[in-house]
Amino acid sequence: MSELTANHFLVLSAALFIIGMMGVLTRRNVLVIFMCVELMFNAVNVSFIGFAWEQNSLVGQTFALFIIAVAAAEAVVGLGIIMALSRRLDTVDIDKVRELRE
Amino acid sequence: MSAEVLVFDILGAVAVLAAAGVVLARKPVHSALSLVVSFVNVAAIYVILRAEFLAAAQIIVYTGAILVLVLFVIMLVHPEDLPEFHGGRPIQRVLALILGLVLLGEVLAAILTRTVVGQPGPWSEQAVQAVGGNVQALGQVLYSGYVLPIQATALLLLVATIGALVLARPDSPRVRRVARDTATISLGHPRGADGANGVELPALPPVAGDRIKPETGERELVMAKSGDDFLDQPVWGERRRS
Amino acid sequence: MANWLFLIPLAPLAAAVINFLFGRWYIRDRAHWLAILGVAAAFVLSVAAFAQVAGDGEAISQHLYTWIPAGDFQIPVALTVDQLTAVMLVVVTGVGLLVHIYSVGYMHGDPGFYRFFSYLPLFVFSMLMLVLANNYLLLFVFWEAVGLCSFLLIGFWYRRRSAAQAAKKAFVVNRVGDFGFGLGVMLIFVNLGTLEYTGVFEGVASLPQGTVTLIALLLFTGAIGKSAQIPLFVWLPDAMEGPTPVSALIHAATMVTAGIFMVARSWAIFAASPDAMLVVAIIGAATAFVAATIGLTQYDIKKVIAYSTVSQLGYMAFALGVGAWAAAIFHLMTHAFFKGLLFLGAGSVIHGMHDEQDMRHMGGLKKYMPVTYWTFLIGAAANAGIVPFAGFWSKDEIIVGAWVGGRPIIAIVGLIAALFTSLYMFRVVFLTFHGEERFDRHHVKPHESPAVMTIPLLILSAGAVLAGFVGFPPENGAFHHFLEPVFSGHGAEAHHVSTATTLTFGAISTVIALAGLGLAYAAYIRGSLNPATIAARLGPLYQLAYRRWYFDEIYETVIVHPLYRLSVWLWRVVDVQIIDGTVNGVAALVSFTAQRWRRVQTGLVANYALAIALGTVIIVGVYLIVGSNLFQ
Amino acid sequence: MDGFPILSALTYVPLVGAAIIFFWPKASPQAARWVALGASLVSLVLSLVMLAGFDTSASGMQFVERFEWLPALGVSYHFGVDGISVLLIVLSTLLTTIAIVASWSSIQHRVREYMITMLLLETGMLGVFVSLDLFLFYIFWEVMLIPMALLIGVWGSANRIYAAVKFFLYTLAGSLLMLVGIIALYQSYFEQTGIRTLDVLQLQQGNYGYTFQMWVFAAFFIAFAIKVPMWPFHTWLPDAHVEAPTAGSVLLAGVLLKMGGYGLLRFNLPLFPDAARDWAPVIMVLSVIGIIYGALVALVQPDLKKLVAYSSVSHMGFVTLGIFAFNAQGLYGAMIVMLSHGLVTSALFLCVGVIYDRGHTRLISRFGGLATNMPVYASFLGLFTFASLGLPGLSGFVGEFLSILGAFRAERAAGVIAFLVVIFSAWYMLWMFQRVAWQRAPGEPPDANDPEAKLAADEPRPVMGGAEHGDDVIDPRTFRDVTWREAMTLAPLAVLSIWMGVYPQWFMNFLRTALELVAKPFGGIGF
Repeated sequence: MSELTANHFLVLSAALFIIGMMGVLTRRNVLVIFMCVELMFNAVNVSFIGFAWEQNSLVGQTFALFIIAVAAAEAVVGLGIIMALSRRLDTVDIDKVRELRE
Repeated sequence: MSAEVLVFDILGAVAVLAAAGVVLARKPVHSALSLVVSFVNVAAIYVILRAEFLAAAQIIVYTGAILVLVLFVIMLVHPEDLPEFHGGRPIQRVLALILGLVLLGEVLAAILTRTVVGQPGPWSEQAVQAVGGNVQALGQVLYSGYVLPIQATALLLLVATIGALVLARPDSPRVRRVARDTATISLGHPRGADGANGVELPALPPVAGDRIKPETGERELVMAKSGDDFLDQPVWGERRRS
Repeated sequence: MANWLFLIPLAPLAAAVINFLFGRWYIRDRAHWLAILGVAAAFVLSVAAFAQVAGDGEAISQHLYTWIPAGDFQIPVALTVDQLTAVMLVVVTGVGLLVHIYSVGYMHGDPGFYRFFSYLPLFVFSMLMLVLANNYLLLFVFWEAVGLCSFLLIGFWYRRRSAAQAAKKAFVVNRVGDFGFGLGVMLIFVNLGTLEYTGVFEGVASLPQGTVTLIALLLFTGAIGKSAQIPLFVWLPDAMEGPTPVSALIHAATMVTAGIFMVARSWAIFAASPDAMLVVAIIGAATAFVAATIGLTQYDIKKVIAYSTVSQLGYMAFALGVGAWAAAIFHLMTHAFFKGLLFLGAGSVIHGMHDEQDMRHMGGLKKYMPVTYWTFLIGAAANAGIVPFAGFWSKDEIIVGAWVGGRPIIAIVGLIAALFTSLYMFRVVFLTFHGEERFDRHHVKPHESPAVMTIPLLILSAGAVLAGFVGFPPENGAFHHFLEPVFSGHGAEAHHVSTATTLTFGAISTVIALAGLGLAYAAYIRGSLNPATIAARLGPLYQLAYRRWYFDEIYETVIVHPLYRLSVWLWRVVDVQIIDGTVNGVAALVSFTAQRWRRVQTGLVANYALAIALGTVIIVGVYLIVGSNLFQ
Repeated sequence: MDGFPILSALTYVPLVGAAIIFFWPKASPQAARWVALGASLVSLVLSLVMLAGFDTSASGMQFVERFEWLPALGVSYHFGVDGISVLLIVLSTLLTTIAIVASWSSIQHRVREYMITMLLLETGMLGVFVSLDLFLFYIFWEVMLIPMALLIGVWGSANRIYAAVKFFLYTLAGSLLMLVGIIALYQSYFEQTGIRTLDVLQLQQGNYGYTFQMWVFAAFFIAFAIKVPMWPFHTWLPDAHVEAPTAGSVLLAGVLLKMGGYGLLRFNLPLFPDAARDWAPVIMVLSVIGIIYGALVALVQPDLKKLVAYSSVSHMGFVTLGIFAFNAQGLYGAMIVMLSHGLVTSALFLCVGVIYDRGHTRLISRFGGLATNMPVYASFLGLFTFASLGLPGLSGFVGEFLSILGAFRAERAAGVIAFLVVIFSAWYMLWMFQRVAWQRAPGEPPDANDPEAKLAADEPRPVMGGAEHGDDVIDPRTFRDVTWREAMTLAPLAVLSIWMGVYPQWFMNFLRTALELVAKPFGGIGF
């Protein structure tokens, strides 16, 4: 482990991703879930950039750039949804939002 | 163990710890702040990976824009709407833990057994330096091979902006009153002060689908039983004997 | 070639179409002019065709166009007039013309006047095409077309439920016969590759015996339906619901004889199959006998004549069955005259009695309607086979034909039926025209019919008297010579009848006919025999005849009702419950399963997220097993 | 005329009409009607021009329009007609025009939408008949399904949602099987030749294995059998017909059912001759069952439309029976039955519509004696009744007889049993005619001088299943005779029906070359 290898980044990425996933699965506050999703995005970006670094390619970076752009769009819409949700249903508790059921 | 590895380990450890903080923090604000820490560390790691432009973008977009938005939203949402949300759902949590561990194991196995296929790309460190640096290199790649996706992304952002406007727009006054008579979002005067100046909003007649059950705070749902409900007048051929 | 042949059927068709399209608004009660004109034109042309055929001895024909060109199944619309057709043409148009004239009086004032004079020429057209056809399919087409006209005319007074039922019954029962006929036509085509008469008759010899018998029997099935033979005769008595001129033209003189015509036309096929001939003869004789017994017991004047028709058709059929082709056609012709006459006479009586048809409410009409009486008497005598009226010659010849054809039993049955024939005919005459007046004299004022009705009666009675002499001397008359070219060729067997046989049977027939006359006289004029007592003594036998041998009841219980029940079962159980039940069952199953499965959709986002995570774990696991080298 | 894309023109003119109505939101119902009528008339005229320009002696496709569409997938835009489709196209345009006229005043609700639906339906129907590329064919096949389901579901009578859903799902189930078949065919041809194509004519050149043929044949066949509809896939038909508005029934019976037979002739026989030969016994048995079964069930229907619907099941049995006889008579018979059924059954539905508009019931037992106050109507009804029961001289006979003759030639027993239907068809049609047009209105006393007056009372009529329809009492004696508009819808069908009965040669000339091609793999028996 004397040299920095792509495996380092991948392990980091995996750790971040899984932590984010655990957050999504366990938390009930929509806002926190949203932040965990951002965390998972970030983990994926780390992977992409790690691979790009390993392979001397810029495609991974390009991809990561697009992910950031999409994440921005997603953040805007997602937060809008959270706003609307809290206004309509008076809650941001994910377990109280069950309108999909019927 | 080179210095590079050491720096990486530190940055990575902080990032992971901060990420854990996001998940574990009791208050959303703490979660958000932990997220900032994590993002900044990841950005630093990008620099190690010779992705300077992305590091900058990471800082600007994530920590600068998205997290600020998140904080705004945290402020706008009523604190009663933000309970601690820990506890409950034990099965869900146990399952999540198991799944997480299994996935971690799987991914680690995948990482450790992976082999590299394909040829290395042209953008070695020297090549990047030759065109003037990471930003220039990325620009060349982006604007030669990915023009259409760039345009599409622009469009996506535009649509997202419009979408956010639509979502954040107040609903019709009736719905808004029913939903938020205790928690008006207003920067001008304190919450719940709508009715304080002695002006009672007129009670609106109940509308199907618009009533809130007092015990659960849920709305009645009205489903159309048949196609007839959608039609506004009797259909030809169904004139009954009057 | 004779390029004007198509005008024969076209004239009545044009009259029918014009009357039908414009009759209601423009022509109204002038409809008969056009119809009579059309049929008269057809008559004149028919006579011309007859003369030409009689002169040359050659058949004339005209090819109009190809009707169905389906590969090797090429069916032309082509007309042919040979001697047989020529006879039929003259009979159809002649009787048809008289009936048209008669109808002007009979149908006067009816709201459907124009309709009547549109259907009647349509019938004449169809019947002419039927006899003119040069192939079996065209024959079949107009075979059904006359059925249509029969349907429309039986149901002419459609507001009567009984008329409507009778019309439907006639059509459906005829369709049963057509079923066989159609199959016969198909079988001919499949075996011989052609349906034109000449080609078929030439090819018959090459077919195996079984096939020929099958074809002959199938064709005869059609004749059973159309010519009201046992077991399908039930429609004909009911058909009397139609106006009387219709009964005279369609259900006595022409349409019902189409079956006889068809069998005679196909004589080459029948002659090649002795088995089929035997069947024809037996069915014909049975029909002659059964219908005669029923005729003895009926009280409706038209019904009696209807059963008489059935009986006479039976005579014609067994004449065909014993190979007496010419005799059958001869009887067909004479029958057309005297039975047409009888029906028109009955119509005159009904007309004069204000729509009374029950003979129990008649009697003594002789003095009120003398012309009708005398003409009717001539018709009855001809039907009964009294010398020298037309019926005698033809019927006698049939019986002789059966005797010398080696079917003595059938000849004897024919003689017995002849006794009944004479008996029921004079029963009608005596009950209607003689004896006491049994009608309500305050309300019913019997009167003679107008001249437009009596003149056709007179003309027909002349025919009934004289028509027999074209076949004199028996077996060797002008009529036979005329038809000879048709019924000669391979398969035709000539019986040489000795003069002694002829005379003997003539004498026997005469005695029998007179015996029938005497019995009727004794029973209904002198009263020395009491019909009621005899009926009581015969008991079940009388009931059997009176109830028409229970044919209708048997059909009702054995065929109609079970079929209805089957249909209801097919609909209510098979269709709705089984087939549709399966379809709806599948739908219900899907819906049921979906109702269970939707419980999975808790609406909790966390659960969905968990499912997504699970999916991720599985996908990565699959990758590890399949895609990576972890296990390799 | 060379170069003018007449097939595309006649197919898309209704679409243009629909677009005009759609983008003209202020159009009054009357304007919508006129636009729809105009569009369908243009289409009708174009189809007649096409018919006039059709070369009956040439073999193969005519008026072909072909260019690459999605070359990567082998999809081309390929239109063309042969003798089989050319007559069905004219039938479709004619019946659509008639259907639009027939719904002129009986549809008062959502007229614009109704007319748009009708025109879309016409485009779909025409597209099915002109497409020679399976991709296009499938698109049009589905396009046509939706407007029809809407017609039933929006403008139908009481139980319309059920009927529409049933119609839609039933047909869709079949077409999905067909889609699977199309994909299998595409793949198989690609594996054989390395060419990706969905062109029907090209696919016919392929050489498919026996097992493959059997399966894919079945996939196509079920789709078409549902459409025909063949026993036992027929139960959607009575429901759909009963609930559909008159014009919907007309198009359903007149055109949509024909697509089943058309599909069999266009796809199943040329593509899978071996499978067709081996499936034929099964199909003939089902056809014969359907023929007899439909007739028997029609015998006891209390509802006019159901009666006609079941008679359709019976008649359409002749189509499959004739097709799978594989000889000239059978194939001609099948096509003529299709055309004749299109004319006659549509006309019968129009006839039912006429009295439904007046009495708002379809129960036979509510009518009676219509010949007295509606003589013109009764004449039409009688004509179509007889055409339907196969009276020679009218269109029904030629097809039925040829079809049965073909079956008889191929398999004696099938022909014999199928021919039994002449008895039953006469029975149920006349039974219907007698009780609707003849006799008396229910409850009307017999005429005074009628011999029947002597009977105590008119015998009670058998009313089967009447109660479930409510007991509205209507008086058929007050019905007015057909209006000019109604007569205009019926008269062309009557004329065509007589023409087809008297001079079928004219129609058969169009079919000759096309049917010879169809029969070629089967030895061309009878040509």
